[in-house]
Amino acid sequence: MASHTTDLEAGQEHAHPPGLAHQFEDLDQQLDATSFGMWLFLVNEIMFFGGLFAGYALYRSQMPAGFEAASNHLDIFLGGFNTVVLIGSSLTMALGVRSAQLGRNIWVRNWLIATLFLGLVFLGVKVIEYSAKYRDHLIPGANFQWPDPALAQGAQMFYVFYFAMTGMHALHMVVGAGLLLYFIRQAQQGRYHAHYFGPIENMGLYWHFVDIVWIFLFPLLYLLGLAFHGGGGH
Amino acid sequence: MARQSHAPAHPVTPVGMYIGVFLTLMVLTLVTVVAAKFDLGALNTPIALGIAGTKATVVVLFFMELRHARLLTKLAAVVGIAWLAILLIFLFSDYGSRSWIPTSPTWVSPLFK
Amino acid sequence: MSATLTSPPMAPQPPVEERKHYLNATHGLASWLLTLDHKRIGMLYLIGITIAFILGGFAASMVRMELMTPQGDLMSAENYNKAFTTHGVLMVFFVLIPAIPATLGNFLIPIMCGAKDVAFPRLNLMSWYLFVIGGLMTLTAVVVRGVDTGWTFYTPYSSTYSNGAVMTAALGIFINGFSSILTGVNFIVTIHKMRAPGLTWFKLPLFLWALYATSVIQVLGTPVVAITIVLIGLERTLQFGFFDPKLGGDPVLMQHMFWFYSHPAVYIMILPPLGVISELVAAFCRKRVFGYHFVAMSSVSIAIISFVVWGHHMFTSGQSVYAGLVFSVITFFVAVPSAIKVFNWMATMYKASISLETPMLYCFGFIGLFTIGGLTGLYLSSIGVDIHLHDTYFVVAHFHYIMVGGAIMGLMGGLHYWWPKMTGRLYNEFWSKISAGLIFAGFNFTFFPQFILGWVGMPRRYHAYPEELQVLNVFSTAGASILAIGYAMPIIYFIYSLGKGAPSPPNPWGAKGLEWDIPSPPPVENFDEPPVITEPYDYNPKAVGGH
Amino acid sequence: MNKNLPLVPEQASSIAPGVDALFYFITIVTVVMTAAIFLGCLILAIKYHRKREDEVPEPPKENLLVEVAWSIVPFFVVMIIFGWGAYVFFVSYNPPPHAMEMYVVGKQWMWKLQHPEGHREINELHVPIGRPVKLLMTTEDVLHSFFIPDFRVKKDVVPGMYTSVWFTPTKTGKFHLYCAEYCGNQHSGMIGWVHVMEPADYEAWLAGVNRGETMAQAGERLFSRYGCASCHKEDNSGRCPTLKDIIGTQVQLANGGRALVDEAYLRESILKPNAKIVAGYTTTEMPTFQGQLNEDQVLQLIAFIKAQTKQQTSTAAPTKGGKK
Repeated sequence: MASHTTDLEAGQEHAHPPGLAHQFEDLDQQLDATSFGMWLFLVNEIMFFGGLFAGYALYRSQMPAGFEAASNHLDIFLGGFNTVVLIGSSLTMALGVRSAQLGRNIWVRNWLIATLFLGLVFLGVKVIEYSAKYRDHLIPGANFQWPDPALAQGAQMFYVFYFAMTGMHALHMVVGAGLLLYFIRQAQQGRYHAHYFGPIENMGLYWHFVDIVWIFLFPLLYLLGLAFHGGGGH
Repeated sequence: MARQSHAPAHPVTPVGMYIGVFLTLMVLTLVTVVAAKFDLGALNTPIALGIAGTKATVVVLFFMELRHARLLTKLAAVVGIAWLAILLIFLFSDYGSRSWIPTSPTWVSPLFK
Repeated sequence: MSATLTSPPMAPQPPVEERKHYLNATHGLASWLLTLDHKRIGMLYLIGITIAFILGGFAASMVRMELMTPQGDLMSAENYNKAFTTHGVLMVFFVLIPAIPATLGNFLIPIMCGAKDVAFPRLNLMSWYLFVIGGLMTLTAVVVRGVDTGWTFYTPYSSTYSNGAVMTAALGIFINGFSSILTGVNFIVTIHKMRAPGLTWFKLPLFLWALYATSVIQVLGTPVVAITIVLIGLERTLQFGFFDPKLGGDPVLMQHMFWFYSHPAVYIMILPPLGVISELVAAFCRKRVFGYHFVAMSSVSIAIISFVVWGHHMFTSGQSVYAGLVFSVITFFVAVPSAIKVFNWMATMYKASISLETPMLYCFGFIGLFTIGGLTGLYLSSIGVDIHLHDTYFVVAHFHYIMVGGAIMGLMGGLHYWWPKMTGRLYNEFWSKISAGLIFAGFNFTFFPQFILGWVGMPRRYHAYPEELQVLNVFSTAGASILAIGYAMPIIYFIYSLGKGAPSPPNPWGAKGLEWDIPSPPPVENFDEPPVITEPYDYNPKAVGGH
Repeated sequence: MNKNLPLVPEQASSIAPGVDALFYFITIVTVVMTAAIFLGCLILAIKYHRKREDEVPEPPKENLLVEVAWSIVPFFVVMIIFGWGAYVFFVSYNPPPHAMEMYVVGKQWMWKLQHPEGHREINELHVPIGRPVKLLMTTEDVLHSFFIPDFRVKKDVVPGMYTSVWFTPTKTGKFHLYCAEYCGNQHSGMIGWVHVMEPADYEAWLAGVNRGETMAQAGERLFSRYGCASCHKEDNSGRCPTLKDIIGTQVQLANGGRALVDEAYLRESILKPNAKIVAGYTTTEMPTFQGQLNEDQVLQLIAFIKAQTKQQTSTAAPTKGGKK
């Protein structure tokens, strides 16, 4: 209580440590609040992707054969490669946050650049995959083609979700890449220190969340029909 | 005190642990691909989701440092998953029971004659 | 602290013209449009919401005028459909949902927490801009080309068949949704992390409990409708068949996803006014709310239950029989926390010192209309009766009793209560009482006949209707004109009070709460001196030992 | 009832009195509670009106017993309403056996109705008094909702799906038929009349209008036009399962599950042949008819298949009765 009073009396003239916003009493409270806010935002994101997962689960339960057949047309190597890339980027991101906690701005910058690079590799692979789908007439809609008419509807629905889910995921990656650019610049300017690293930590939370979404997308989209690969259907 | 000031001032995680986490995730990725190649019938999807859930938990606990977070933050994470479960459970409670045709009650009120 | 208690509450206080407060600290349009002060942002929201309310009200009056005659003669069916869609979209997404949280909530949460501002002031301003951008997009859509889907955007009509500007309107609602989500995040963090030392959870005003519960719904529910809007957009633009059976989808899934948000959204609208009413009851009874803990917990339990009742909007949709039963029974559970609130308010009035100033009139109006709205909900949650009443005017009447009779009455009550605090000016007591009476009478006149219309079977969203239903419709339209006058009056006397109103003392009502301990209007960072934390609604400080 | 100011809907079907009984019960609860709260507020506001400006009442003491009481009492009241509502719903859910089957296709903005004998109507439905009528409904475009207020029946009509309502008219006369789910521009024009007639009048009406071919005959024509019979042979010797005597039976599926053969199953099997495959058969043999048949035609095929079951069994085909 006493320290609180002192802070208020000091008011605007209180010597603010660098990075402290006026509405907070101290950096600890700020870190605590921003981190909790980020987690709440991620809870919102869970529900955002959750709507897609619910739709996917429903249609897959109704058209399992079409989903499996369509899934087998995805390139597991590229999907797996991207999984490794993205988890790798989570590692570099975590190391970046660690550097921020230690106040090593140069290393923050370096790790974030590595993260950005891996993120761009991921998006590049996505472009390759999307263009292959376009070439193979697997974009849902009027031009969608599937050899087996009996499975065409399920296969088309699979690709509807493939594009919606990976597209929404890729959009989050693009936003994340933009944020990374900003934070790379901030780190370059030496903004962070051992008591002020909240923004980098929150960037990390966002990036890891996007990684987690992919961790679920990979088996749900790429692996689901693998066991029946080449088995001639059923 | 409402404002228990000090934020989770957890120790900085050693690099080795992060690398260990990364390797664990790589192994789990490999396991999930291999497991998917075997036709285990109805078990394929639960196994795939179980491994994905494990990976996600590892990421949340270690990369996102939830293990050092406040109880409140942990609660927020759990609530997020619980609400997704509500959506799924109630959604499937409809589709799963569509084919259940109710029996008529044995006693019919004279009002319905 | 004790000074305000011993001095007569209405005693005029010499205005100190020179005092710096949040309104005169800086000047110019830019100082408002770039402000990070939660109080100014609250006022900005108030302006935006009032404009949306006037436009939505105008659309409603078009609808009511068309329905004066059975034939669709005033306007074409197409324009009628656009009018009721405009009314629904503006009122639901741009008035009711942000109405209390974004205005009164923004203004009061930090003050009631004893904080200088919300946790994330920049995010707060961004939320307002998202609200404005979303609002302008939606407004453009409904004005320029029109949208004729109804506010529910049911597929496949919205995704495949409608010729209206569905995409623009939906994108506007999507953007506004993020305003709502970010506001929710901001408020939750503020209430958790920004409370002054000593201000524990059970010392919080009940208004904060209600807003906390509301914010939780905003964060957990809104993203689902956001993704639903994205999917409708993909279906409409790229023929991605999520919901249209012609493209392989399932329209009932869309209804599930829509109502997963939109039913809890009803509680986003009604929980904050329930909180306001708790404040009003305490202030005008000069008494701590009876059963404080139960009222607080009822807000939280309503928020949780609200997520598992959405299927009661789908009893006739082809949903499974047993799912319908489950949704029906859980819906009835909501009656319990709602009843707890009403009974506790009335118990508070027992042996109280009730002063019938304008906010208290709204408070009584709210209790009455909320009671009717809540009890008519029993018909609609009962699966056997709802089959007949679903999608009729009975439903329209029911939700207007909750949304207008509840949410807007609560907003009006709150505005009349906190207006002197927000602006530092007193409004005209006489006209405000007249207008409160007109709103109450006009409201019942408008919407009570609609219960009967629905019971005899008039479906909603009808441009023309059978002739025998005309008398009741004329009643309803006549009532709407009284309602319109009732709503026009506060806009006039509030604006008048800004210039000509008498300066308000810090505590014109003799109420208790942190906001009444500081000057009116509040200083920029709310508290010139550290706030003194007491028990909530501490009208008898000696009884708890004082300070 | 006053023709210009109707305050209650007519009770023109067998379930209407039962639904109304619950409606009036809830109305009593509502009126009693509303009156109590209004009066209570009024009395409190007068009795405890502030007498002196400095009056400060005693703070309330929380009372757990009171709180529990006014939580539990409303809870029991609403549970009675729930139970009663569920009862009303269950009693009125299953159509009686031997209900006349009619077919409804919604379309922007009209109701197309067809009698099994082949009579087609638009926005009009003629039915005899006292006989249960079951409607099998779908739509060609958007959602609609089939609503006859005086019968207390309503059901959404959903594209890609069959829904049904049934009613037994108990009064002769003209009754409103509405579309209750918003369906676009002329939503309020998607209305019509249900004419309930004395049985003799109904027979006369049937005889007086051109009936055309029956639903089943039309279905049979489609059946041969699309060559269905070359695989679906009556004696089950074809490459596909026989369609004789299958309505109401449970079939073993290739994926191990079981399915009840009803209208929805037949529709799915015509439009999405591989969705549920009968054990012992393979998937791709049958082409999909999605996009080739309109909803009317699918209904005609189903009527034909249903007729093949009825021929064989002298007792009427089991409708959706009894939970299996």
